[in-house]
Amino acid sequence: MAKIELNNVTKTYGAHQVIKGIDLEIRKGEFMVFVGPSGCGKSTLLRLISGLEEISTGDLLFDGTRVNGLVPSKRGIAMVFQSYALYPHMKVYDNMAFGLELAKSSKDEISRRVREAARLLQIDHLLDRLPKELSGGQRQRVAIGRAIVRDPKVFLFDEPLSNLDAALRVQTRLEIANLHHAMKDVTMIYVTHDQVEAMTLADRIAVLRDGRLEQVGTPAELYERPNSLFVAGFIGSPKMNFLTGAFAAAENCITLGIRPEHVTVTDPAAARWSGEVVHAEDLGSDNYLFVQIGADTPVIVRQPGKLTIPLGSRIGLSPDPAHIHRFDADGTPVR
Amino acid sequence: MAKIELNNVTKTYGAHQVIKGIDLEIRKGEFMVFVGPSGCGKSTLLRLISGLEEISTGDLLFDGTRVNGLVPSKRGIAMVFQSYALYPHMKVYDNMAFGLELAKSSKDEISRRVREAARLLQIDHLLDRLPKELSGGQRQRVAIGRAIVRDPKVFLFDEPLSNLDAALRVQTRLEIANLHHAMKDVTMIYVTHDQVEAMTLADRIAVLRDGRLEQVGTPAELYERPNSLFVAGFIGSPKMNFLTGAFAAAENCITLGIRPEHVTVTDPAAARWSGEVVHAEDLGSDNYLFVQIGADTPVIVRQPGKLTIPLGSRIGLSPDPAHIHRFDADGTPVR
Amino acid sequence: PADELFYVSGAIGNAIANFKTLVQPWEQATGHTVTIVPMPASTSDQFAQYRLWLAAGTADIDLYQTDVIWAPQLADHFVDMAEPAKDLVPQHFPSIIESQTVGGKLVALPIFTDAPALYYRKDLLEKHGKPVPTTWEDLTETARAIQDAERAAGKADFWGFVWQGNAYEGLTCNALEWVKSFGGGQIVEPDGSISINNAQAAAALDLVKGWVGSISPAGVLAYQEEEARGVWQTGNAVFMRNWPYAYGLGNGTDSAVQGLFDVAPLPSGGGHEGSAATLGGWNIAVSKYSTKQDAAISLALYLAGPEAQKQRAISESNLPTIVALYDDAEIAAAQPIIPLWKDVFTQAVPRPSAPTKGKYNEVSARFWSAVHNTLSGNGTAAENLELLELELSDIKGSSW
Amino acid sequence: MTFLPLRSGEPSLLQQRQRAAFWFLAPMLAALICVAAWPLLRTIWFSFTDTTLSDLYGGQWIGFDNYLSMRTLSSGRTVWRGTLVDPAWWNAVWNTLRFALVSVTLETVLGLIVALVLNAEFRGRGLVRAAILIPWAIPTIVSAKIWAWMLNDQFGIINDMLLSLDLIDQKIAWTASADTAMYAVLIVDIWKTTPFMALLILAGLQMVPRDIYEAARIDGIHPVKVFFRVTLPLIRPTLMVAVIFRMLDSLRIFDLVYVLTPNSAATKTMSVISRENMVDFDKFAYGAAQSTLLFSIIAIFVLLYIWLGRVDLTGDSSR
Amino acid sequence: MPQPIKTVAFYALVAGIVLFSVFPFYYAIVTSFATGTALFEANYWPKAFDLSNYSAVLGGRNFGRSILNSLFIASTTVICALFLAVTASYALARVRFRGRGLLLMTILAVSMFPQIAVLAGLFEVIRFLGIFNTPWAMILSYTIFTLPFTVWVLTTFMRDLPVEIEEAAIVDGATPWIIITRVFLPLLWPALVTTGLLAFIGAWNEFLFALTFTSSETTRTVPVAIGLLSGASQQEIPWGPIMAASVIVTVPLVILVLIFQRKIVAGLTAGGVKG
Ligand SMILES: Nc1ncnc2c1ncn2[C@@H]1O[C@H](COP(=O)(O)OP(=O)(O)OP(=O)(O)O)[C@@H](O)[C@H]1O
Ligand SMILES: Nc1ncnc2c1ncn2[C@@H]1O[C@H](COP(=O)(O)OP(=O)(O)OP(=O)(O)O)[C@@H](O)[C@H]1O
Ligand SMILES: [Mg+2]
Ligand SMILES: [Mg+2]
Repeated sequence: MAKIELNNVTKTYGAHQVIKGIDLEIRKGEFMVFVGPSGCGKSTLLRLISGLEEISTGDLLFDGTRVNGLVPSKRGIAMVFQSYALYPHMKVYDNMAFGLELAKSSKDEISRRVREAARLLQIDHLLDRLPKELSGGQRQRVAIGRAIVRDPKVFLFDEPLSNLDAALRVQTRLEIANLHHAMKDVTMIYVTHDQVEAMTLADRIAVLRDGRLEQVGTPAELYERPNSLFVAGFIGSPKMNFLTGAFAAAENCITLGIRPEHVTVTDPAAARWSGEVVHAEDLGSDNYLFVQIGADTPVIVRQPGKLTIPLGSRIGLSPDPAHIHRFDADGTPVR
Repeated sequence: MAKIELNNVTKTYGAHQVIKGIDLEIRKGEFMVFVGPSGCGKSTLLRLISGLEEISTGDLLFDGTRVNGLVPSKRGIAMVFQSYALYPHMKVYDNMAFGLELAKSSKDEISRRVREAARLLQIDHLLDRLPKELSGGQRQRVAIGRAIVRDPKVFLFDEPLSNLDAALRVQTRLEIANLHHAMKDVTMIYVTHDQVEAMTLADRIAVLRDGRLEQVGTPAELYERPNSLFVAGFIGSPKMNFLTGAFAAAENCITLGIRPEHVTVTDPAAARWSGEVVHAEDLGSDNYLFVQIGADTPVIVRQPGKLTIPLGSRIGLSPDPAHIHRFDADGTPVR
Repeated sequence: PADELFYVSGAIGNAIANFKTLVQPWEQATGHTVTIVPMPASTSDQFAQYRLWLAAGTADIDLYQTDVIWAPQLADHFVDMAEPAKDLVPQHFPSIIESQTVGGKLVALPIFTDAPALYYRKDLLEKHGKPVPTTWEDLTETARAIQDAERAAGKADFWGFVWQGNAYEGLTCNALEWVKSFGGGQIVEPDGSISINNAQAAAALDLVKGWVGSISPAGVLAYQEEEARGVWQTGNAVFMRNWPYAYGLGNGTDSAVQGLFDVAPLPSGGGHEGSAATLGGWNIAVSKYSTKQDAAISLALYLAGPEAQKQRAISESNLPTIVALYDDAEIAAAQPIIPLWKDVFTQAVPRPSAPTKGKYNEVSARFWSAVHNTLSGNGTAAENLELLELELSDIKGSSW
Repeated sequence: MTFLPLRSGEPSLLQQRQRAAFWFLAPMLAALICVAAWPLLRTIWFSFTDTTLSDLYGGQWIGFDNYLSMRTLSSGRTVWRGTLVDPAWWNAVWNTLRFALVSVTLETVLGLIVALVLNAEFRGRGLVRAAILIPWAIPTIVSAKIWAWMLNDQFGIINDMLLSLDLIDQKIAWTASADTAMYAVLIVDIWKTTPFMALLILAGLQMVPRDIYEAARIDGIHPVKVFFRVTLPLIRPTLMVAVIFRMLDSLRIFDLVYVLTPNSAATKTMSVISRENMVDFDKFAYGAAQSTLLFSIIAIFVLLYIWLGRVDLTGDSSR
Repeated sequence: MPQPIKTVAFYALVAGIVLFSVFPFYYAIVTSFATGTALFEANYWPKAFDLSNYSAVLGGRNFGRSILNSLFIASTTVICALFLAVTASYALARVRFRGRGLLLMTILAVSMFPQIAVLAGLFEVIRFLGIFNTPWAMILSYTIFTLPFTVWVLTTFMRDLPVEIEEAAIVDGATPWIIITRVFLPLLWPALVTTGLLAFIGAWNEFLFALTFTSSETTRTVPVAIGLLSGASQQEIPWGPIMAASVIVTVPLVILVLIFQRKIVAGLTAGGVKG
């Protein structure tokens, strides 16, 4: 169960409107990811859905029933907090088992589920520690563990993986994906700032900007057909290159966007643009070349494999015409 | 100034040895990144260098002088804490200004530096807020800001960007890199779990594993010539593929490693390995194909561009022979 | 040289305010000045305080106003007044002087005195045709009869007799009156012998025990003066045993018994002739540690003398200790109750503080405990008195 | 206390902090030694002498006689003397312990309830907080007298209320009867000191991190369970300290009994009897011995409590 | 339970608590307006607003002076106690050294003697220091009961503050003194206000020391001044004036509570650290 609808929801802190009217439908069993710049209201929105904050105006519906006033525990949700919110006086085991005890699960059942989750998150050797004896990543895993043992109808995750190392992150991400696949009915709402997480986990992504919804769609939609300059710039890492002025005018638009992976390095003579390599970043698997072609900022080009082009050399750049994004003065795409 | 040497440093919590003898020299002006799995002791090591924890045994030298007992404030350091550690009762401005005030800087000077840092981190509109009125990412930026206004000889960063969104992350990363370039003498020690940060920022990376140093070297060294199976698996995202059994035996080793970007998709007939595509992840810029070729886990292959291969199809995989890593039974590379 | 004296005294009524006027003639005559250090009215607070100051040999205070029972206990710290006051002493009630004399040493000079009386409702006695009782047995009868009649008439909270039954010094006073007026002695006789364990004393207590819950509320065992007055002054009792202060207050305009009562000496009982009224009152003593003893002695003599006592009687209704003042016309005019009390005084009995010396408080505590136990039903009077005798001889040891 | 030995050169962080700690503790210790050490030691010394208040400096050392001494009479009978065989003392000990146990228990429970109420957000909370503190703010002497008046059997308002509510059919002599005297003292003490408990606990409640309550709300944990499993453990240190100080106070209870039921054997406590001996009965040394015993009894109770309640004195296990 | 019933039950509880706490005080107020025989009647409402008791108290000798004395003594006591206790509790709560438990017990032991038992010795000390009959006698002697209490309470609260915040301050170059004053104090408001209020009231209401260590009317404190109220005779208890005086001395405390209780707020440490 659990289709979630938000109708013109707003939230105001004091004089400060943080959520500025959001309409969104999250389908039953969907994996919805919220992304957006820091401070745009992702956590707040999550807290509104959880019932921890009261909605200032607008309606929140779970399966068609208005739940604005319903207490969190009656909404059938589990939540991972950005600040972890672990019980400081309880051992890791008890932190995870606490919510289950209520549900009158048997001791064995509780122990089984806690240990399973702990194994999954590689914290089984920490079950006897207090939160303050844990590293940052370990605390975060305890917080995740606490949510997943409870097996609810709606999962709310607020940046659950931000303190984990790459390997663990991939692994936990896969576990969350598996969880989602295994429990088809469970709706998941997930806040992240990690592109990979967003792209790989989401059924749909909602991009927030300053308390408003900017675009909602599948990862591919957002990536390929961003609805605005903002979304284009926000989705994808490294960021899409934006060119204005003459570069854009040549394509009949105000801003021209091209992703780093859609630019190929060619011979300066044959290329549409050319410039000097001013900076390079070597990620091992890829290289990012920063090429100054006369625009405001260098164009970033992704170059697979080893860096072969020395800094300072002049190179030519050819954008892939199929992947050029064109935007109006007001940031809307020209199609 | 500030060359930092650690000689056989250990740290024990109760009966529990967390840092198990580390020898490391961090050069003056160097950008050193600590990576390692969650709980391996990165934060602890950073805290030992800062002087917040006492070293159990071993020596810590700053510029050749033993500083084991020196108080943190005399070490000329600034630190960003993994848990932010903001002063909850102080406005953002005061949080950032506190260290300067203690150092008796002039009011104007303080205001100038705080505002500059705030602008840099895009928190200038938040200077009047209390930490509890900030989003997670905003808090993190305040914590960073507090460190950088102080302009010390050694910067210690503990996962400073983990709660930031992609755009801000890239930007702050660049700012930190710039800071590093601008202040050639400032030594920076940076803990992260983000591959990109580690690879792009570091002069050298130190890989920790369970309280021990696994390998220290430049990003390229670690990426290309990992000293152990562990490092090979840890550096790079997605992770290097490891194959054992017959696959490895063919290369005269116990474990064969090949990174996802060094495998190309070919016709099954002509390929060295072949298998079924069991899962795919579309990141927009790339695709990760998970191909089951009969090993314990699927082989991950990075495919630039749009996904063109449907799930379930059989494909051939050709590893780039130049990039095959071979390891012994004990995890050491065979060269 | 002009000395500045410090005189410590419990703050009662306007005494402190009037003190300036009171000592003015003396100040003018001698050129000395005196500053009063007021103390809380609670006598036990005062006593503790004075003890500590005196034990520490404080020179800050020159004169102490002392309760009638303290003299023997603090005797060591005070100057002997026998010689300086040899002219003044004969004018006082001898019993009061005696109470302040310890081993031949006159510890303090009396400045005013106090004694309880029986308050009765004229109107009710008249209404029910009863005389003022002169024996405790009569009182019991009369109280019961009137109480029953009044309750039947609808005053459910009406009681026969209220007194002070709380376990405190006041109970020692009450009980001493019963015992003494029953011919049971005065606990410890002036020669130091312990006399309390006798049949008359037991008979007295047995009679009183019969009052509790019948003619006196059960709560009387927690009453001090004010509680008793409360019941009385709201018109809810026929008889009350109390000190003179209740007279003026009972005649206040808002009092339910205004003009309806009178006082008489306390009754006697057990066939014994002669009633008893426990002697209260205050005295002035000069500290041995005072550096201005001459001036202090002079002040003490003045305050204990007729002039000051008369003024006190007039302005504060304090009962004089000088016999002649009871016949003083000015006093009688200003404070009509003072002559009323003259009768009471002829029956006054001192508490055994002089013979028991420093152990008086303990003796008194044992006594009131024994009485309180008896009245609240813990053991019979005879048992408790026998036990008390044992305890007292323990305390006494070889001598007081 | 021992600080780690200082090594040569610059002091380390720990050493610097220990040095600071020393200077922070020094003034407090100096103040305490100044006001407390001499009086305490002096009283203990007095308890081994035959000092009286009339002659503070002339006491002779008599060893343990004030506590216990044995004398053989000429008849051959041995008698024991001293506080330790004084039935009045043991009666007082028993009264005090009973009183302390009941009052501290009830005050803790009531204090918790009141603190929880005050911790909730509602309009007029400030006023209610001030109102709650009124009983504590009235001087004990005065409040004891107010209650004595209210508990008066004849014109007391309590009996009046109970009568008009038909809860009793006869006026109760609260403070007079040995059966109810202890209740009377308890009622007043609870009324008076519950605010102390409540306020301290309230401060403890306010220091509990808020976000974990959110986690508990999400988990749907019943408020009662949250209270016992989350709130209570987190305020335990505060509660323990509050209880220790209440225990200390209730074991030394004096004013209230002194004013309300000064000489009733049913309520006479250790402090009252010790004062009685020191001041009223001129057995200063004997009273000092009783004070010293009282001190030891309190010390034993506090130690027991700290041990049984596993009060974390050093805080090492919580950091 | 449905929400409205819960709300009603809650407010009923609040009302019950307030009633129980305030009724005796209310009764004191009622009594303070009564005189004469009216005192001996159980009245639920004031019969008349007769202010004569108040004028008797306030017009009496030095009552105002006593209030000022008490204010001075209680505030100074609290300030000194808080100052000593805050620094000491920092040392006890946050610095590791051996013997902390023992030290805490020793501090506690100071409060274990009955007041009367230390009176004689303390009197000697006071006279030795030459502060008899000055406010300092009270201020000094009150540390006997305020200091152990404040030290203990503040120590427990100080322990609960997040370590990370202190560490951040250390890195920022803060000395322990700065950490206490600039970082911890603001976070300890609930504890400070609470202990401060409790200690203030304790000092404000203390009777025995105040009585013993003063010997002139101008140095006396409020409880002694109330003790000095008396009827026209030894036996009469001046109920009306005592009640009026109690009301007068309780009101400043209530105002004090109203002012300071705002500082007893939750969530002071919120937002500082995560975990
Ligand atoms: N106070 C403590 N008491 C006991 N163990 C501790 C304490 N602090 C940390 N540890 C343990 O020491 C190990 C190293 O912790 P540390 O915080 O250095 O890890 P980390 O590498 O920073 O991990 P992360 O990436 O998750 O932050 C962890 O296993 C942790 O549980
Ligand atoms: N209690 C509060 N009072 C006032 N403003 C607040 C409060 N909590 C949050 N805000 C503001 O609301 C905005 C949205 O906050 P929110 O925590 O939802 O951001 P977010 O999208 O989760 O950011 P991040 O990615 O950094 O966690 C921010 O600008 C924040 O400063
Ligand atoms: Mg957030
Ligand atoms: Mg860490």
